[in-house]
Amino acid sequence: MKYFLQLVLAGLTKGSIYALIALGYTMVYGIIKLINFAHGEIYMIGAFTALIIGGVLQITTGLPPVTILFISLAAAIFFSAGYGVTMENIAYKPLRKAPRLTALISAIGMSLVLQNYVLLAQTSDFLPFRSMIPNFSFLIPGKSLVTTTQLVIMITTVVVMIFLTILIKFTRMGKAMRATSQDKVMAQLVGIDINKVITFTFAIGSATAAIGGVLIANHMGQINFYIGFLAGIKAFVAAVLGGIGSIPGAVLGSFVLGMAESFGAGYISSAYEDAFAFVILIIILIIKPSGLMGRNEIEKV
Amino acid sequence: MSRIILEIKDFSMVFGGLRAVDHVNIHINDGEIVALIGPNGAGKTTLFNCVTGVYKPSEGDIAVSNPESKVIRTNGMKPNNITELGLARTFQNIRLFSSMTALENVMIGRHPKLQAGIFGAIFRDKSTRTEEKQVVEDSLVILKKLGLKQYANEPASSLSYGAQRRLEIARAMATEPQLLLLDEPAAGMNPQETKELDDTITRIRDKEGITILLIEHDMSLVMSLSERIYVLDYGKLIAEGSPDEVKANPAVIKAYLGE
Amino acid sequence: MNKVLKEIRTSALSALWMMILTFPIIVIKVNTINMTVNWRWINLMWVGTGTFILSWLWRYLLDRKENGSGLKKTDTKESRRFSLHKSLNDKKMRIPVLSTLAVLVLVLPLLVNFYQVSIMTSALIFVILGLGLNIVIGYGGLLHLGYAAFYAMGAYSYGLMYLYWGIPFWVALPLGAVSGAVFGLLIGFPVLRLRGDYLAIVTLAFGEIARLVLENLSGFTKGPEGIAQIPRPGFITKLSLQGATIYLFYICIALVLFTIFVMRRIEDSRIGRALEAMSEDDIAAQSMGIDLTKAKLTTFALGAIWAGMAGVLLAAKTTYINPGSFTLMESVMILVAVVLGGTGSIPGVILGAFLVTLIPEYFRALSDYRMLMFGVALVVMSIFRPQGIIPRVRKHYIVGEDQS
Amino acid sequence: KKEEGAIKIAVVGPHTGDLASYGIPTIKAAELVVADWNANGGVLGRQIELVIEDDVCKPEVAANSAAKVVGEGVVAVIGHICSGATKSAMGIYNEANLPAISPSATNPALTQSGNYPNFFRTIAPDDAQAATDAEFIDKKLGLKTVAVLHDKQDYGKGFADFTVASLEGLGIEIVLYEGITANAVDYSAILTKIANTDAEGIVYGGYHPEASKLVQQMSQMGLDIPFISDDGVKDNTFIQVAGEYSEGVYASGPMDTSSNPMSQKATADHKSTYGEDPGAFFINGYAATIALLTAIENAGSTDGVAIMDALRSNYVDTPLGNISFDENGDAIGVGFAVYQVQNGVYVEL
Amino acid sequence: MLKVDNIHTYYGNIQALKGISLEVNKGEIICLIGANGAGKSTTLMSISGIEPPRSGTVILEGIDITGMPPHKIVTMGMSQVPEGRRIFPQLTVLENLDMGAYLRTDKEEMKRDLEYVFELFPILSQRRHQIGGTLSGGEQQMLAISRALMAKPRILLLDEPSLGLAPLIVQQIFGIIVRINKEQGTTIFLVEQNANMALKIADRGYVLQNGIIVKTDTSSALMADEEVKNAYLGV
Ligand SMILES: Nc1ncnc2c1ncn2[C@@H]1O[C@H](COP(=O)(O)OP(=O)(O)OP(=O)(O)O)[C@@H](O)[C@H]1O
Ligand SMILES: Nc1ncnc2c1ncn2[C@@H]1O[C@H](COP(=O)(O)OP(=O)(O)OP(=O)(O)O)[C@@H](O)[C@H]1O
Ligand SMILES: [Mg+2]
Ligand SMILES: [Mg+2]
Repeated sequence: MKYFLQLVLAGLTKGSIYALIALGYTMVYGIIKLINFAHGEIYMIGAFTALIIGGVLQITTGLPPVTILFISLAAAIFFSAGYGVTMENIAYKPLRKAPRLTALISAIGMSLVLQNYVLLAQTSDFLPFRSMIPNFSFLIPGKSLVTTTQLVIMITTVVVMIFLTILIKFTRMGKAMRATSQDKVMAQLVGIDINKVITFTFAIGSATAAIGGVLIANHMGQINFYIGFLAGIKAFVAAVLGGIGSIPGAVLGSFVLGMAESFGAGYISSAYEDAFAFVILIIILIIKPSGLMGRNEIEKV
Repeated sequence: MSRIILEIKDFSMVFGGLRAVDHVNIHINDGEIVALIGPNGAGKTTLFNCVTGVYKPSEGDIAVSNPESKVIRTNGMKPNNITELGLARTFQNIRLFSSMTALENVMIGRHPKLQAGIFGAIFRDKSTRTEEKQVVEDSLVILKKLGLKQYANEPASSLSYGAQRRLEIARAMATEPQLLLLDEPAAGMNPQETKELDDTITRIRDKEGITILLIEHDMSLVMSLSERIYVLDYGKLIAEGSPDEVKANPAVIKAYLGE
Repeated sequence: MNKVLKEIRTSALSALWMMILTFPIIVIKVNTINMTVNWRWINLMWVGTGTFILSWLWRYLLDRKENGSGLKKTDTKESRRFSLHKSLNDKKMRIPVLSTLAVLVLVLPLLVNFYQVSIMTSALIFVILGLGLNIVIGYGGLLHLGYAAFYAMGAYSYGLMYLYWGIPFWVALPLGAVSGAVFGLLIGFPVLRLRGDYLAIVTLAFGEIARLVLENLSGFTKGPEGIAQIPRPGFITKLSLQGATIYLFYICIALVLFTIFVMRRIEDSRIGRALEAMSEDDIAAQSMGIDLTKAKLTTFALGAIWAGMAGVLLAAKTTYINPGSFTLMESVMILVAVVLGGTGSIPGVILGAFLVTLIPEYFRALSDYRMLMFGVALVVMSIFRPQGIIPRVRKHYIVGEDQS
Repeated sequence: KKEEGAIKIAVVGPHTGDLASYGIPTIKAAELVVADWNANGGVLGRQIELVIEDDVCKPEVAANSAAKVVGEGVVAVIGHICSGATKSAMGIYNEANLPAISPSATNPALTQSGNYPNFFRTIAPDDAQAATDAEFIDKKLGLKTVAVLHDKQDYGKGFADFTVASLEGLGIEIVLYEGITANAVDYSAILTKIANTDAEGIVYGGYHPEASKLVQQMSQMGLDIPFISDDGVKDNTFIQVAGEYSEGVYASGPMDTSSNPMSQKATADHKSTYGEDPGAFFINGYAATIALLTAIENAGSTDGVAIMDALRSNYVDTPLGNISFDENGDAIGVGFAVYQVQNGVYVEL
Repeated sequence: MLKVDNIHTYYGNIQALKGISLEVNKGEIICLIGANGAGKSTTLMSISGIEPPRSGTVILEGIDITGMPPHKIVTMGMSQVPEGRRIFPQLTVLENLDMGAYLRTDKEEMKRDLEYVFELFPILSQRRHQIGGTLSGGEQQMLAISRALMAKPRILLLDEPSLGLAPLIVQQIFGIIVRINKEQGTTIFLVEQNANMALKIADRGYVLQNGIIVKTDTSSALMADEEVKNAYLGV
């Protein structure tokens, strides 16, 4: 039983990590239906920015770690959002009317560009990412079950999910986002500035990725220029599994993935860890072809 | 007594809590032109969708008879198998293969009438070659019948709305149906174009012997074309009869025609 | 004049923005171990000037593309670019053009060095892959992100059959195609109900599962260690490396020609039309009597056959295979070849495959900047040629003279 | 043959993509050595020029890279980095009669199968290393049961498999043997699983990024058993990345290089030239370059066969010690020792 | 109120409008008729900025709106029922209507307007929680019209509002158009295939042929015109 619970916790940790990336992914994905291959790179850039800014502050100032954490998190959010918006402007905006697959190729190109940009400007090596999250003393007794960082990640995931859900469901901008995602022309005809909406979506999605980048880097203790690729793929998988464009779906999809991997590793073999996740994915999608929380794509004929 | 081509018995279609079609009985005789009318949301298109297998009917029976008068129950059959029984349709919201040319659209319609498989395609034996030649010729003939020949090599999406509607008819005819189901063929046409359509449909029935069931809101077309009319309202059949009978039916006037 | 000033302002603003944006990553390099910070201010200048110039150029080109100014120019370019395509359709030109091409291809290995032959062979294998995936994506309209798994099927068919039974290349080639097709059908069945990106993700999953199985079943597949010393095809006797490479080049040429031949036939057949109808509107296609189940399975099986053959060729060319060659990135690159060249267009896909394999090779001179520039190339080509470099041209049927 | 101009030497390995961090340090090593030699008059009186090619660690690309450098007229190759890529490239080098010295390809078949006569390496094969580790586990640590993990990649799995064989030979029980996913974000599930066995230690075959995540999470989970790994982990980057968590980790690696003055010089040079600490296989790459240049000098010609003979018949001082190469191409004198991280440095035990 | 001056609009290399000029005065109902493919829908799209003309100008209440982004034009009080309805398919009927009122902030007024459109189309009220995409063709058309009304425009562009509607509803629709024109002073620019009905309620009309305006006159004059009769009225 304890073992089972431990695996559940391991699955939750992994799930929240995936969710933190998938949330931003599904925002962008929902609105322009673009398989944004470069989302993982935005996440990586967030982590790098935090590492750099945090490092500079640590070296040149004597600020306490928590202050540094918040400053570098803010910097990561700002810069990631900046990269996201700029990338949209350069590589996706001219392709709004082009076939979807063309935009996908542009995204793949962008992903290569960003990866190699960081590789060249920084380093190919793994860099240590010193944990900046202080240990909560009340957690120390349960240390073997959950660490502070894990707890912070899980809480952040839930908070971000709630925030995004409220944003989409109840705000004016959210309304505009839903309209834009369904019919861009009509959205304009009811007075929505779709450029602003898309830019905003990229900014929010990228900011979320940055939060993910910083927290996950804290958890893993190291980053390099390539961490975004797999993260991006996992986010894509989670987002689709949850149902394209659905915020709670992305989180649920991530947890399913995390759990599948955790239980697969725990009860069968970790060599096939990813394979379990994919098998579960296939089974779920065969049963529910539009994802866990996706609305059935009703087609009126 | 002519053969009954399509028989719908006690048929209902339910979406969630909504009974879009409610215990309806309809039959179509060979060689008739029958219209199905009714207010918006009455369930006309839904009925078409069930008959052609796009939706699975919730209750009741749908049966199609083939030229040898063998009756086949089609509930739950796949659309392509129903097409093979000789039913073809057009769509209310035009669904052409938009990047293919007009001619190619009609050639797709010939699909069930052709044999060539993958090996035929690759090795292109004699029979495949003749078949291919034949498809192009046959398709051109059909395009010509609907006055679309000059658009043969144009992508379907670049045709005007009216031409697209006619192309849908041409494509459906290419399957050599015994029964053609037309969903609002005159929508988006001006009165002049509607008149031409009237002639075209009459010709299809008279010359090709294709039975026709159509949904239409343009009463001038419905009244001049059809021999029998069914009226649906809120999923229920409220009237049935000749155009004159229906025109005079107070229930129909109240629910649908107005004035 | 005013316009120029405005342009300068926009460029300056872009430059400023990029300088802010790239600042942490371009300028600062921290070493948290030695606690040192390295400020590389000079880089900022490069970003600034670079952006200033490029953003100007970028806007100019985008403007030209949007507003079609210089329309005539692109028109003539277009016609030149398609001249090969056109002359092939012209009966009189066909024979001389084709024979010149043939001679060129035949003597090529004798003119260039070994490296060129080697990368050309790689490119040709990629052409076969691209054309195969084109059936799935271009004709069937199914986004397939696990194509590398089919490729792996072929490669491992040869590798394993050689390893365990010593089966030679020429036997493995058709068997590779068959195992590809079988695998295609296996994947095809479960995904019949899925559409769009849901299908894409499931194919991705299958691709990854296949790779994981190859990695983990090490008793049988040799796992990550891979299978080495797979023989190159011999011609009567065992050939020297040079000879074998050139021989393989010719085999690839022959197979590419065969692929093109089959593709053209499929494209222009009842089956090809059915696949395309399915990709354009599956409901309408079904209403036209097309069996979607059959069409989808055909798509997967047909697509997989070529990947299987390409896999055998790959194993023969590199003589060594391991699961690392069949990653998601490989599937993605094949997809890039298809879309970049022109989805559904045979000459386009061929060109796309050449570009995707040859650009990184010829960018080797840029050393570190190689993949960066490749990424840039992808973005730029997508934007300026959104329909692909050689978009598909539809067949024009002769309608007949009588206009009655 | 033209005997003028610079002597070209290829450096091939992954320089972009996910494995770039294993290839780039070797470029830097070669650059440093060559700069040194060129400043001192080069070799055979000619300058040395490096031809650097990326193979992304993929066999199919490696074959093309190999063809390319052969076409460029290089006289020898430093590389490749990954065993798989090396295997596909060696055929081409054999044909062209070029020696290749890899700083990192450890697959035993490369030297032991006899299929790659032109292959040399400045790193010991997996089986030798595995034997060292197994013996250490048995004799020094006295463990009875261990869990074995690997990263499912060529190197890591090879090491793990040979270790398992050696351990079983020594009568140690393997309570768990599993692959883990490289680059994964979290390893708590597998570590939980290990915690639930009675494993007294963990043997890991793979590289330092995963190792540092593993040890970090082990410590967080309170899983306090010895962690024994391979040369991919015996790397200063590991200590830097894993920080405090690296304390106490065992890893096998070539014998005492840190006290070797050449090694110290190489590291110092790297720091002053590139402003950072060297990465993986830097010392091996450095040694390979020195060995190669010395062999050319000794051979007195750039002929492949002569160079190979020279490699086999002479000992040379490198940061790895005084080494030569045996018939198969394995380095003689590159023995293995087991190290432990103590106070932030690897200490030979 | 609206002045279109010599606009040329292209789809890629195909020219759809070849120099169209027309004027709509405040409070008028103007009707544009023409055969399939004449360019009626394109004209509307050019006015609202979705397919901006390559040359020529569009002036709305004295302001040059040529090349202005569509959403800005909407802000100026223009609303449109586009061809093909363009219902937001995944939103419910209520959400679609709400979207129509995107730019409005007067909550109370909006509530009243919502009641108003539900009164006009009771079926929509019954279907208020149904997903837009599953409505029947005619229901969608009603929704599209209602959505445009929810914006409370000062000028309303309608592209074939009667398409796919039952005869009873068609009569109603034209009644509604007249009503909002009279009651709220909304200027109406109407594209119709049902030319008989359209001309009956319009003040003036334009006839479009192959991207060129070939005729313009008062409605009654157009209805009496032989050519118009033959080509468009089907008599
Ligand atoms: N997939 C569906 N889910 C839920 N409700 C549906 C669905 N399809 C149709 N309906 C509802 O069923 C009713 C009948 O729709 P149908 O399309 O058959 O009407 P119709 O008679 O063709 O109307 P129109 O003349 O306007 O086209 C409508 O009220 C519609 O909202
Ligand atoms: N998206 C498009 N791409 C290319 N050509 C188009 C496009 N939309 C319209 N056209 C062409 O522009 C011309 C005018 O079309 P438009 O839709 O404005 O006609 P319309 O008068 O509204 O006709 P209908 O009565 O059929 O709606 C037609 O020739 C049409 O083929
Ligand atoms: Mg209908
Ligand atoms: Mg129109």
